Amino acid sequence: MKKLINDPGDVVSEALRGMAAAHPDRLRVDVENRIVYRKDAPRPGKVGLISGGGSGHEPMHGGFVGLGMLDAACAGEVFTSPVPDQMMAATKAVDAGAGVLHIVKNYTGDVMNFEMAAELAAADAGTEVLSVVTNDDVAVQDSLYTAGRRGVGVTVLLEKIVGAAAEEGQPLAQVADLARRVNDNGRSMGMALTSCTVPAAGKPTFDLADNEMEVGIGIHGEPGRQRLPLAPAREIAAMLVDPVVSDLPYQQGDSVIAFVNGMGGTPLIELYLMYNEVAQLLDRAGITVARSLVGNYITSLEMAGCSVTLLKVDDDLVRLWDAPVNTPGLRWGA
Amino acid sequence: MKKLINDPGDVVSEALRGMAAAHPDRLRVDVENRIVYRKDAPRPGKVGLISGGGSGHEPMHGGFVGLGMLDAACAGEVFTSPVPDQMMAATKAVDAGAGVLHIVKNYTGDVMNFEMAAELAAADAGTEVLSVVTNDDVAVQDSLYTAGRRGVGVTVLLEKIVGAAAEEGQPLAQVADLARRVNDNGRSMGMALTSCTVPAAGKPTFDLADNEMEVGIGIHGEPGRQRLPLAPAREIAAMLVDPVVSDLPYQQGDSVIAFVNGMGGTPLIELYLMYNEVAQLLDRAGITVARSLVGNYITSLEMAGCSVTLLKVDDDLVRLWDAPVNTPGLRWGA
Amino acid sequence: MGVDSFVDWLRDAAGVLHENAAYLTELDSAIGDADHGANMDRGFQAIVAVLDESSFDSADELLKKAGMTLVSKVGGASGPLYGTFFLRFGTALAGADLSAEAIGRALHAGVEGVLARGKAELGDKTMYDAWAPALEAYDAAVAGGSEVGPALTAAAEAAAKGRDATVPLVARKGRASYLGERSAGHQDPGATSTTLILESAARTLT
Amino acid sequence: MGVDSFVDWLRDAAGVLHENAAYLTELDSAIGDADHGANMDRGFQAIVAVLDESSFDSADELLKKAGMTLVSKVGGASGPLYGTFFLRFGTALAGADLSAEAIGRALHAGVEGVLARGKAELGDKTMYDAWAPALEAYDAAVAGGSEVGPALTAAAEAAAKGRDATVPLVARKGRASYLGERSAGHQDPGATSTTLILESAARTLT
Ligand SMILES: Nc1ncnc2c1ncn2[C@@H]1O[C@H](COP(=O)(O)OP(=O)(O)O)[C@@H](O)[C@H]1O
Ligand SMILES: Nc1ncnc2c1ncn2[C@@H]1O[C@H](COP(=O)(O)OP(=O)(O)O)[C@@H](O)[C@H]1O
Ligand SMILES: [Mg+2]
Ligand SMILES: [Mg+2]
Ligand SMILES: [Mg+2]
Ligand SMILES: [Mg+2]
Repeated sequence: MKKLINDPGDVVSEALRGMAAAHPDRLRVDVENRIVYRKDAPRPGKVGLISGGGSGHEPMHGGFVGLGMLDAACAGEVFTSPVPDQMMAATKAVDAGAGVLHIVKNYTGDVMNFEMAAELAAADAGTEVLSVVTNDDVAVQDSLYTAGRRGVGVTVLLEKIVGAAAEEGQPLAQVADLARRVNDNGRSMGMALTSCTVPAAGKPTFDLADNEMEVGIGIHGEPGRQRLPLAPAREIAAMLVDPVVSDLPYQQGDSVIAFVNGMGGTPLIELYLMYNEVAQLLDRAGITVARSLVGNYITSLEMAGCSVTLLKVDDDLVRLWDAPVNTPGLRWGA
Repeated sequence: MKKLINDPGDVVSEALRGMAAAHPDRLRVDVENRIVYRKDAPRPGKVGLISGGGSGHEPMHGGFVGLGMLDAACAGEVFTSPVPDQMMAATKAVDAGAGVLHIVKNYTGDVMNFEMAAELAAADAGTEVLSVVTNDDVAVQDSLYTAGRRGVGVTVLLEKIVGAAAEEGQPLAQVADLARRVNDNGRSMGMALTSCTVPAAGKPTFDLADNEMEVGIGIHGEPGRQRLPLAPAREIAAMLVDPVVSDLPYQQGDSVIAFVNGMGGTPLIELYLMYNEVAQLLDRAGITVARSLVGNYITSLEMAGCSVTLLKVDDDLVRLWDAPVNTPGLRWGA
Repeated sequence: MGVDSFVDWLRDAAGVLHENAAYLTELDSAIGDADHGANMDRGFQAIVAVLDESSFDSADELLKKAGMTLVSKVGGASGPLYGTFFLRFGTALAGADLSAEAIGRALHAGVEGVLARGKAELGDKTMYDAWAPALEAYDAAVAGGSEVGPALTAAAEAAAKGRDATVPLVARKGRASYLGERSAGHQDPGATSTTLILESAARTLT
Repeated sequence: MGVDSFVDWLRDAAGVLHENAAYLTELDSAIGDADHGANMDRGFQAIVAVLDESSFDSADELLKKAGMTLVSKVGGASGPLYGTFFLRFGTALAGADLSAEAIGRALHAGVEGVLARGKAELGDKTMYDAWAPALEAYDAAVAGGSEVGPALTAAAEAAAKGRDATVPLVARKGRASYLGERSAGHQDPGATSTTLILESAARTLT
């Protein structure tokens, strides 16, 4: 296992210490409880936004804490959802009387832990907590025969857009509605060229031959839906864009935020190359790219690969997307 | 070779097309000549800042084009410096009468090509061109027996700081002096856990066993000064920080910008973990971190590894560092 | 059998899960995210730390504390599921004697907690595929007059069969369900850890 | 010998460099950045494209154009170095006959261009370590009465020896110098391409 780490058991807390040291101006990090707070949280009158999940997806979620995005993020072990205690502590800390929204990616563990936290928080302090679950991954059939679709790339876009709404003082119910609207209008699909290695496991989660790739992967190093022969970027782009477009479906004349995300081990030059392919496919389908995002935002440790996320937007969503944000992972207008 | 590419010969131009598509608001890309321009260049009265180099280091340099940083960046083939024609074209295009500064990393090829371009540009259009060469890599002895130290991480910090000075209207000579001052006060050292693969070569530049690392590498997939057994992050941090600190030397009471850079294939969680180690070492040495930067900024394709750069700063440099910047790769205050 | 037997169980289970951590993670690599071994190990080591520091007057207090510890320390799917199991198992034992029948009722309460949280059905390729036959075997053994020890041995044997029977199944719950047909041919990690915990119970709760 | 011979040379060299691109890149992987083969191939293919489109009245025009093409298309260290070589080689041939002596003077002018740009010294483990003995051998052959062809053959043989002699050297110029002592034991890519180009000249400039 080749990683810049010390003891595999210390990866998460040491990385959090590094975040704290690197961003003292914007973040306050409770290393013991593994919670990253916006430095000036709680913000009077503002709905508190909390997310969290396993570590290994950096910058998500801790890197999205700050003005115009999250108030707190709970970090679990690598690929393991955080525990209710963290979510409760974060919920209490960011509640300024306007209630708290939990942004949860749809994984059994995340959902169950956040559910327990919401139950406990409601019983305990009387904090009003709403939850929204993201489930945008079209690689998974949403049916009785699965745990439902995974929450992937849309989570990033949602945290930004909903963060802007909370920042401008929208009330909890409205913020939660917006979050659901964003989730409903977003779809994603990912692929991997290589596996990642969970530090505590010490070896790659799966083996891929030099001429193979996994299509329909999630963000936890889990194998995908299909193992296919390696293909040129142009074909890979189609394998990701086509199922996304036809699922919602996105139609001619639609406006979208187009997001090409790296899984952690793929360099930016390849992501821009992929974006070139994606933009051409959307152009041919008559779909307008209102805004774009290209980079490593929701990763799977050092996995090589990428995902494509589309979010159908109207003027209101674009306005919220463009609103100032100041987090370690996303920043503009501030 | 596992990459998200089509034909290896098209990687650079297709990635540039992707950049153009992703950042139409800020960039204008001459794909034919492989030049990334700030959309509103030339800026009347402003010194034009140009850099360039081989591709494969993204976001450097094209990702650093925009308000408060570069006016243009010339992209060469992967790891191959661009050619004088590109630099001349860029020089002419960004010259608004205040002259142009070439920011060149110290590699034989880069230096020779930029030299030819400066000669030709001066002869041709009468544009006043000054050059500054970055050479901050302490892994290389600066002596008659080498091509001199390589330009690495300091280049990023320099482009930001000098970009701010140019943006506020400082004249060419002063901007060039500032650039030399930044270079003189910066030092870097890098290491790799894995090799990268040049697309046209199709296989890794060097082989490393599972229990080995290269220390003292550059950013072109070249092997380093030493091959050593894999070590914990704590020891690696010391191997990078100690030679950097003792070279300038940085002393107790000094204020620095501390920059932990990923080589492209190392995920952010590890970079933050490394930053934690680096911050502790600096703290113990009595060196104050005025500002920090953690992420993939000057990369070597998909190489796993990192580099540490320190830049000694005074209030003036910190002010210029904090000034607004709006590029795809670095953005704040705008 | 008193509170000490349950302490023994938890310590023994912690040891077994620690030894099998790499194995459980390997199973989870094939159809999940390669953390089940680390998760179980972290949780049960935390229980051991609690046992080292505190003493418990009653089995129900002990087991509730174990459940809360799992909920607080594990995360993922297994944390709330095993946490809820031990919480409800302990709660059901409050004020009860530790007869085979009472323990059977508590096991049922625990597994109902697993179902309430996870909503799994038989054949979904989850830990429930080990719990369900284990409960049945336990009940049958007690109905046939067995004491706790032999009943738990029967339960553990049935759990092992249930665990083995997860191999050909296509997962319909949890992370493995994302794999669709590709999940067939692999043994469920959670059913494996459940079996280890029940085998440990059979060794210690006598 | 006229302009056609030089066209033949450039085409032949382009073919040889194309065939050896992977080899040159492999040499550059060991002590450089794995692009020398791609660089030379790209540059000479660009020359071939020029030759396919234009015709040239004189060798000097042809060679200057070749030099400019390399400067414009290659980049890296080898672009300016080989570009300057051909530019100065062509310039020196302007108005000259194509005698062995004139070609010798032009070769010297070209290599002086390489030195002016790269400031290499003998033994620095660069292409100059092939050029220098090649010039010497060429001069000696011409002094001994050889025609262009045999003199170039002698030059190519000397270049090959110079190339081989780079193996044990510690690099002091270019990218390989970063490796310090680790650069010893590897053949210099640029000295290798220089030798290929001179061997091609010996085959075609007769
Ligand atoms: N809905 C569910 N009901 C019961 N058990 C489940 C459910 N979802 C997952 N499991 C069990 O959890 C195990 C995985 O646990 P673990 O790897 O620790 O968590 P995660 O899947 O969050 O990484 C699976 O092998 C399965 O037995
Ligand atoms: N200063 C120099 N003088 C002469 N030749 C040099 C010099 N620096 C490098 N070279 C030659 O250039 C070759 C490398 O060329 P190439 O790989 O194309 O460029 P780069 O080093 O920029 O990647 C070396 O093998 C060496 O022969
Ligand atoms: Mg997990
Ligand atoms: Mg090169
Ligand atoms: Mg798991
Ligand atoms: Mg090279």
